[in-house]
Amino acid sequence: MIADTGRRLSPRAKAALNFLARYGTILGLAAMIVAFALLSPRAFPTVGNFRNVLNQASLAMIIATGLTLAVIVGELDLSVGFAASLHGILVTGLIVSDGLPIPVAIAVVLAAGAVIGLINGLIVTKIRVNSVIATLGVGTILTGLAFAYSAGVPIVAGVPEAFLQLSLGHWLFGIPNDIVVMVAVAAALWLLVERTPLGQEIQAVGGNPAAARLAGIEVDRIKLLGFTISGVCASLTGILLASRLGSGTASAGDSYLLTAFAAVFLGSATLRDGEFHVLGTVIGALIIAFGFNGLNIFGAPTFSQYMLQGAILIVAVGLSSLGRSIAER
Amino acid sequence: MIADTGRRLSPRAKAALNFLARYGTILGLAAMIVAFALLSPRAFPTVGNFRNVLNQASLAMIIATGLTLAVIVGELDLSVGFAASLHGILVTGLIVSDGLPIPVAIAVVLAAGAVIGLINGLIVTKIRVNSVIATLGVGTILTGLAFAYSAGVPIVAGVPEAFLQLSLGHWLFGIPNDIVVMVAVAAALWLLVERTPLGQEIQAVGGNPAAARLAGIEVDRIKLLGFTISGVCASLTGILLASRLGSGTASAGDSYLLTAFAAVFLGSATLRDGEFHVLGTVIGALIIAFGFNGLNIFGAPTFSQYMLQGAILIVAVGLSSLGRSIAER
Amino acid sequence: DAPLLGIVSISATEANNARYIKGATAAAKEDGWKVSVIDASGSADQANAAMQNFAGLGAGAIIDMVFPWSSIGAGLAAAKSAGIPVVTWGGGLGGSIAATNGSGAPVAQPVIDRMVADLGGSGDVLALTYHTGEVCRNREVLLDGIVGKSPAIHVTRNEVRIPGYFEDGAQYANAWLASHPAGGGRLAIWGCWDDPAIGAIGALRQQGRDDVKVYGVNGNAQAIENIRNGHMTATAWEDSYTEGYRMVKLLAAIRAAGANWTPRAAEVPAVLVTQQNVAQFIKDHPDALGK
Amino acid sequence: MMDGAPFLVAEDIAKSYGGAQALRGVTVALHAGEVHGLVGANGAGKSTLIRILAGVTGPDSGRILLDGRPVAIPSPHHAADLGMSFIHQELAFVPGMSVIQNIMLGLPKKTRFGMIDWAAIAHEVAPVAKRVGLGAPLFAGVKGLSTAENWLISICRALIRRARLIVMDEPTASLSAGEAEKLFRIIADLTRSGVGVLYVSHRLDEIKRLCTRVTALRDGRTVAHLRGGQITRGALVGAIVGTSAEAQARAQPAPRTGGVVLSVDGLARLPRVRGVSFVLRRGEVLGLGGLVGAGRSEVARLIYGADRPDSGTMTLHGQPFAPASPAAAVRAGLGLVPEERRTEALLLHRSIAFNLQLANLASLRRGPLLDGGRRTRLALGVIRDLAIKAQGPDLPVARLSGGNQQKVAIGRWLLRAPDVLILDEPTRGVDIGARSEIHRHVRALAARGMAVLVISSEPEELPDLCDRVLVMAEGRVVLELCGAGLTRNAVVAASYAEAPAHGVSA
Ligand SMILES: Nc1ncnc2c1ncn2[C@@H]1O[C@H](COP(=O)(O)OP(=O)(O)OP(=O)(O)O)[C@@H](O)[C@H]1O
Ligand SMILES: Nc1ncnc2c1ncn2[C@@H]1O[C@H](COP(=O)(O)OP(=O)(O)OP(=O)(O)O)[C@@H](O)[C@H]1O
Ligand SMILES: [Mg+2]
Ligand SMILES: [Mg+2]
Repeated sequence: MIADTGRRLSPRAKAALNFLARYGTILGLAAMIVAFALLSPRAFPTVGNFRNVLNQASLAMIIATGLTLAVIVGELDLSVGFAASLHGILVTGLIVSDGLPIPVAIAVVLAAGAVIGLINGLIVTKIRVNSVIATLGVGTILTGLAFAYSAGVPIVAGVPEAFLQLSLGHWLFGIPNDIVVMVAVAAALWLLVERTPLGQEIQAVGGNPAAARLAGIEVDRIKLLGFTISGVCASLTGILLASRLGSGTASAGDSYLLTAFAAVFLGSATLRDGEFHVLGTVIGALIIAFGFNGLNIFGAPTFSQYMLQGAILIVAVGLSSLGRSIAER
Repeated sequence: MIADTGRRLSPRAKAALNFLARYGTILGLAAMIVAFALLSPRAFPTVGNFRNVLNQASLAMIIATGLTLAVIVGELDLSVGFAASLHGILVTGLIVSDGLPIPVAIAVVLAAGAVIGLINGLIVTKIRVNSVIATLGVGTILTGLAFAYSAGVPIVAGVPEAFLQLSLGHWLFGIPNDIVVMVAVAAALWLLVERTPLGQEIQAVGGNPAAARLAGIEVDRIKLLGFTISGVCASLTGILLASRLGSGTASAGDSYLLTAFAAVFLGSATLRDGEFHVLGTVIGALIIAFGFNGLNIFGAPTFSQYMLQGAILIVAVGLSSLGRSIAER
Repeated sequence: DAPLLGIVSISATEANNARYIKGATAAAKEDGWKVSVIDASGSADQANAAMQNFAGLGAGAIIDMVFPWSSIGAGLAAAKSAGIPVVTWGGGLGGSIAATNGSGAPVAQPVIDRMVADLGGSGDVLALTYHTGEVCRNREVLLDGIVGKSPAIHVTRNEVRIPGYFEDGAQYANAWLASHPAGGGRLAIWGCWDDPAIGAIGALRQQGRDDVKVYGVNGNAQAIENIRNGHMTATAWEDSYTEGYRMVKLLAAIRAAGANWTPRAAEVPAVLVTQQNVAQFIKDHPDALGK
Repeated sequence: MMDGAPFLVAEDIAKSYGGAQALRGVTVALHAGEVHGLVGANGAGKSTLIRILAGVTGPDSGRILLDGRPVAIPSPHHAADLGMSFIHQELAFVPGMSVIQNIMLGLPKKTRFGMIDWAAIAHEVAPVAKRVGLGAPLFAGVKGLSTAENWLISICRALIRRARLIVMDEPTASLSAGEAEKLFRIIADLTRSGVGVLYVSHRLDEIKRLCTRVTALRDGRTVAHLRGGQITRGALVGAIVGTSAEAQARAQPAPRTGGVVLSVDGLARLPRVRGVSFVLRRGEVLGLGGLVGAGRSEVARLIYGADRPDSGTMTLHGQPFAPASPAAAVRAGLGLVPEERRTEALLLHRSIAFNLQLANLASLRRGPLLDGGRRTRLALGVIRDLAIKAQGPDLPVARLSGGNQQKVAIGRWLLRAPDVLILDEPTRGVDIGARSEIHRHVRALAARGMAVLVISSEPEELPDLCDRVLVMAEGRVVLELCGAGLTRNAVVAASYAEAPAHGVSA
């Protein structure tokens, strides 16, 4: 029997593993893109297709980066999908039925998003309801409001072309607007979290709320901020979705919830060990979008698309986490 | 100006608040039942209706109590809904297409549930993938498997009456079987967690995995156990669902995911402060089921049903948590 | 006391469901029913629970919307033992269902014919399908039958989810378009109902592609609007308002006949709406735009 | 008995974490029935060695011999099977569980029909709890227990396991004199019955008093084996720091001419704090002494706005002061180094620089952004000033040794330099060198006008550091000591005094 439990990894192996731990998820994304490019050399690796993927990913990414803020401050926000649905209806309703000018309608709806986020936050910080229940409850109420506002009937007739151009147009160097908005939102949130003093407080609150509080940080206010940003991003997604669909439709945005969560949690394995951060979420959303697009272009049958999508999620994170756990063993 | 911040609660007020903190959620359930009984005095408070509610709650409760085990060991299991869908298809398929005897088919599917739970657990403990991603990935793969097995087409023809009687029958004193199974599962899991030595390890692993490990508890094994139990309960729900629907239908069980989570998190505010436990989950599932039933029977318009359901979630937890936070201030 | 009409909808927010409910409610008002609508949000289990609740309430009749009869076993059993007739819209005729309409497969025929004609016998089709729904499955069988006669038409199939059909429609279209660039041959996208096709239209417009014809079925308000705007080629307008209305009107006869009732389908013919006739169509059916 | 063959030998153990070489070749031999001291500066590698023995981490090289045979310890579970029991430096609790559940964590439990028989277990645990002085009810939750009580739970757990070897990593760091005394008696009983004890402490008089052998570590190497009469304070200090000179801790009392900064009048929060009054002056270091559970940490939290008082008033700079939150207190010019560094002060997975900046964000602002360069410079300054043993400011705090983590918790407030600084057990787990360094910093801050309130359970610390000491018992101030009357013994004696009906007002 050997008692020497030392199994020392060579420094080079260790460095490689650490690299894998840090960049595994990104490597996974890169490997996936290369694989799809080889499998569908004509259709996949084109500028047009990449622009499409980004365009398609942009709404999910906006809602997911917003959700990231809620998650960084240590809470879950399950209301984002339902909120996006409601806001899509609301913005078309305000434009079509109430005749508000488009910018005013958008401003009103963004404000409504902030208010809903704030309400989530107040229920969590003041009444101290667990955020899962609070945001699920608020989300259910929002679904009810969407029904009440539209009686379940999509708002279609009379949506002005200018509103559709919000999502369909490209006002900046021919880049689709959705992509521009997405980049702007992600960059702003990244700057906020990583590069401002307020961002340090945001990070501290999620990491150890008790310690943050004793360090003089107003934990509840920071949490409110996180929820509010999440709410505003959900409403922005709802507005763009309505513009994309050309209508306000109840439950159109509901399915963003799971996608956004997948992106956020994928992102937490990227670059850092299990911490949520904006850049990670962006990469997570890209993995999901490229995975979906590539599998589709390759033309796999629906059932194997599901299986491969599931596998992509696990492998993308697994690369990082396996590297990390071997390196640290 | 007076700087005296003294606000002393009388001992009686404090006792009342502590009572509210502990029993607020249950009080909420009771108040809700009373309210519905007053609103629909003829239809709601009848033995038949209560049996009906319990019957309806039973499947959600089985999946939710199973999920509770995964959550107690500190992990999330997002695969339960998708697993239930797959298992429902699988069990009907095995009976109808492969002609297996009903008990054998059920045993096979329960074993498959255990294996899926184990796979979830192994991905989380060995590859160290975050449980949200791991179980979402596995869940997506299961959806693909369900499609692959059934091409998405419900398996209907030839489902034997004996299989339908599994869920529709009542073999014990006229109590519907689903209720009997649900009570048995909940009681067994409650005993396991609260009353056995193994249960102490389960609680410890979730409460503080580092401490549990230092105390010599095999954390990974306990986590595997939690996932496995969650998997078995999901497959049991899938079987009963197929029997209830009279068919194996893709995605029929998907929506249990949110319901089960709502029940589990509602439960964590019940009796204890933010800890997950089996009894709490049972009460959480009852709140959801009575809410749905009472609103149905009262016949409120659809939109207000959503709003009230959302409000019920928040108020049920809010009673406890507000009581607690005032008492502890 | 007015008898209770229980309506269980797979998704009361889906446009066609909403129109059917409107029609049913209008007829119910005339005939003195009290209406209660439950949104099962896609969950068969909740649909069964809702039907059980209606049975417990002693409802006069239950309408099941879209859930196939094969997935409401427990609900049907409860209704049967309480002696309550259950009719479905799009759920098919089977089990103890008393009547059905909106079965919808035949509705799709003119659209598919039109698509095959537009393709001129060759080209690529993206079919957005939903196998779990009986209606969609039957429409797909119809599609296969018609397209099968033109071997030069190649069909790519993708399954959409409920909910999530807009997003799925858009994403599948997006990827399919990448491997079907403009100028390569005639292209068409077919939704087994309008919503996935409308999702696909979003993708088309974002890519600035106007070489792809888009076909839906059901003729919901958004589809009509898209046809009017030139983004959709054709749909079959299923007059779900009238379907709902007539189904409720039929309930009196079902109740009167009791055990002697013979289950039957009571379909309402559909109207093919194309860019050519859309203006006239809107004149004839102003309510089709959801106003 | 002590001169037989050692039953456990750790031979030439090496361990590195990333670039940091925590152990470079350490050899320790333990005999049955002896108390073996393990000493060394913060970061010397003591806890790392213990974690290896406990199977928490594996060594890179070297071997462990039990009864002369090499053994592998791949997990804590195995360590328990080999008859070893541990009280780790960092507390390990399950917060949602009761006291008895925590004591029995991981231990085999009596059952009836497969169900746990708590009554029988309590029967067994109660005497042990009594012996270590654990007063909390066994079936109450551990939430709200003081740090000391948590330690006593750890000690109970180690004792109940009935091991051949009990390893204690700084067990008295959070205990006051009374509890420590009880522990020493227990250790004596244990050794008499043949149990070996490996004992880590920075308190050299404890080492002198308890240990029959001592191994000293420096920078991951064994630098000395001492036994019996060789164990003197001078020899220990020499082995630990490499020179025999011990830094003089006691500073000259600063002239106390400052005006009152903070005054506290009748502050109460039942049942722990029952009416506390005192004044804190500019430039003075005021100590708060007493037994575990005397309510000192609670007083600190009340002043700091972390808890709300039932009654009482405060003034700060002569103005009424009633902070609604710690943030309000910080804005008003207060700072607090809490008692529990890991749960209350640090973000363990974040870097040293991140942790240090948290109370100082305003000073790092450049335009709307954070000045990252300045942040790094400030962090490097603190690392140098407090001699934090770390590879750089970007290292996660979790990778520091216990004492070095404590320095980070203090460093945050040294950077901010508030008007009033409250230090709750500031040198817990800090080695003798760094301890005097921290004391020097505190005195320097006071000399520049800061008012400092220090809570300490270590009997020597308050006389060393403070100008004036208030002793608390049962939620009241029972005595004020200053000048010549301020001695270790006076503090200890007063701690045990009967609490008078009304506190001494300062
Ligand atoms: N998980 C880890 N990762 C990286 N470095 C570590 C880790 N744990 C400990 N170290 C490093 O190993 C060295 C020894 O640490 P250890 O905790 O053994 O010191 P110690 O002697 O117990 O000190 P103290 O008296 O402060 O508790 C330190 O330099 C520390 O930074
Ligand atoms: N939040 C709380 N809730 C309930 N009880 C508490 C809480 N905080 C502290 N206590 C109790 O108050 C008592 C006094 O604790 P405190 O920490 O103020 O005393 P102390 O004199 O600082 O002693 P120690 O040296 O143990 O910290 C503790 O024994 C503990 O049981
Ligand atoms: Mg240590
Ligand atoms: Mg204290």
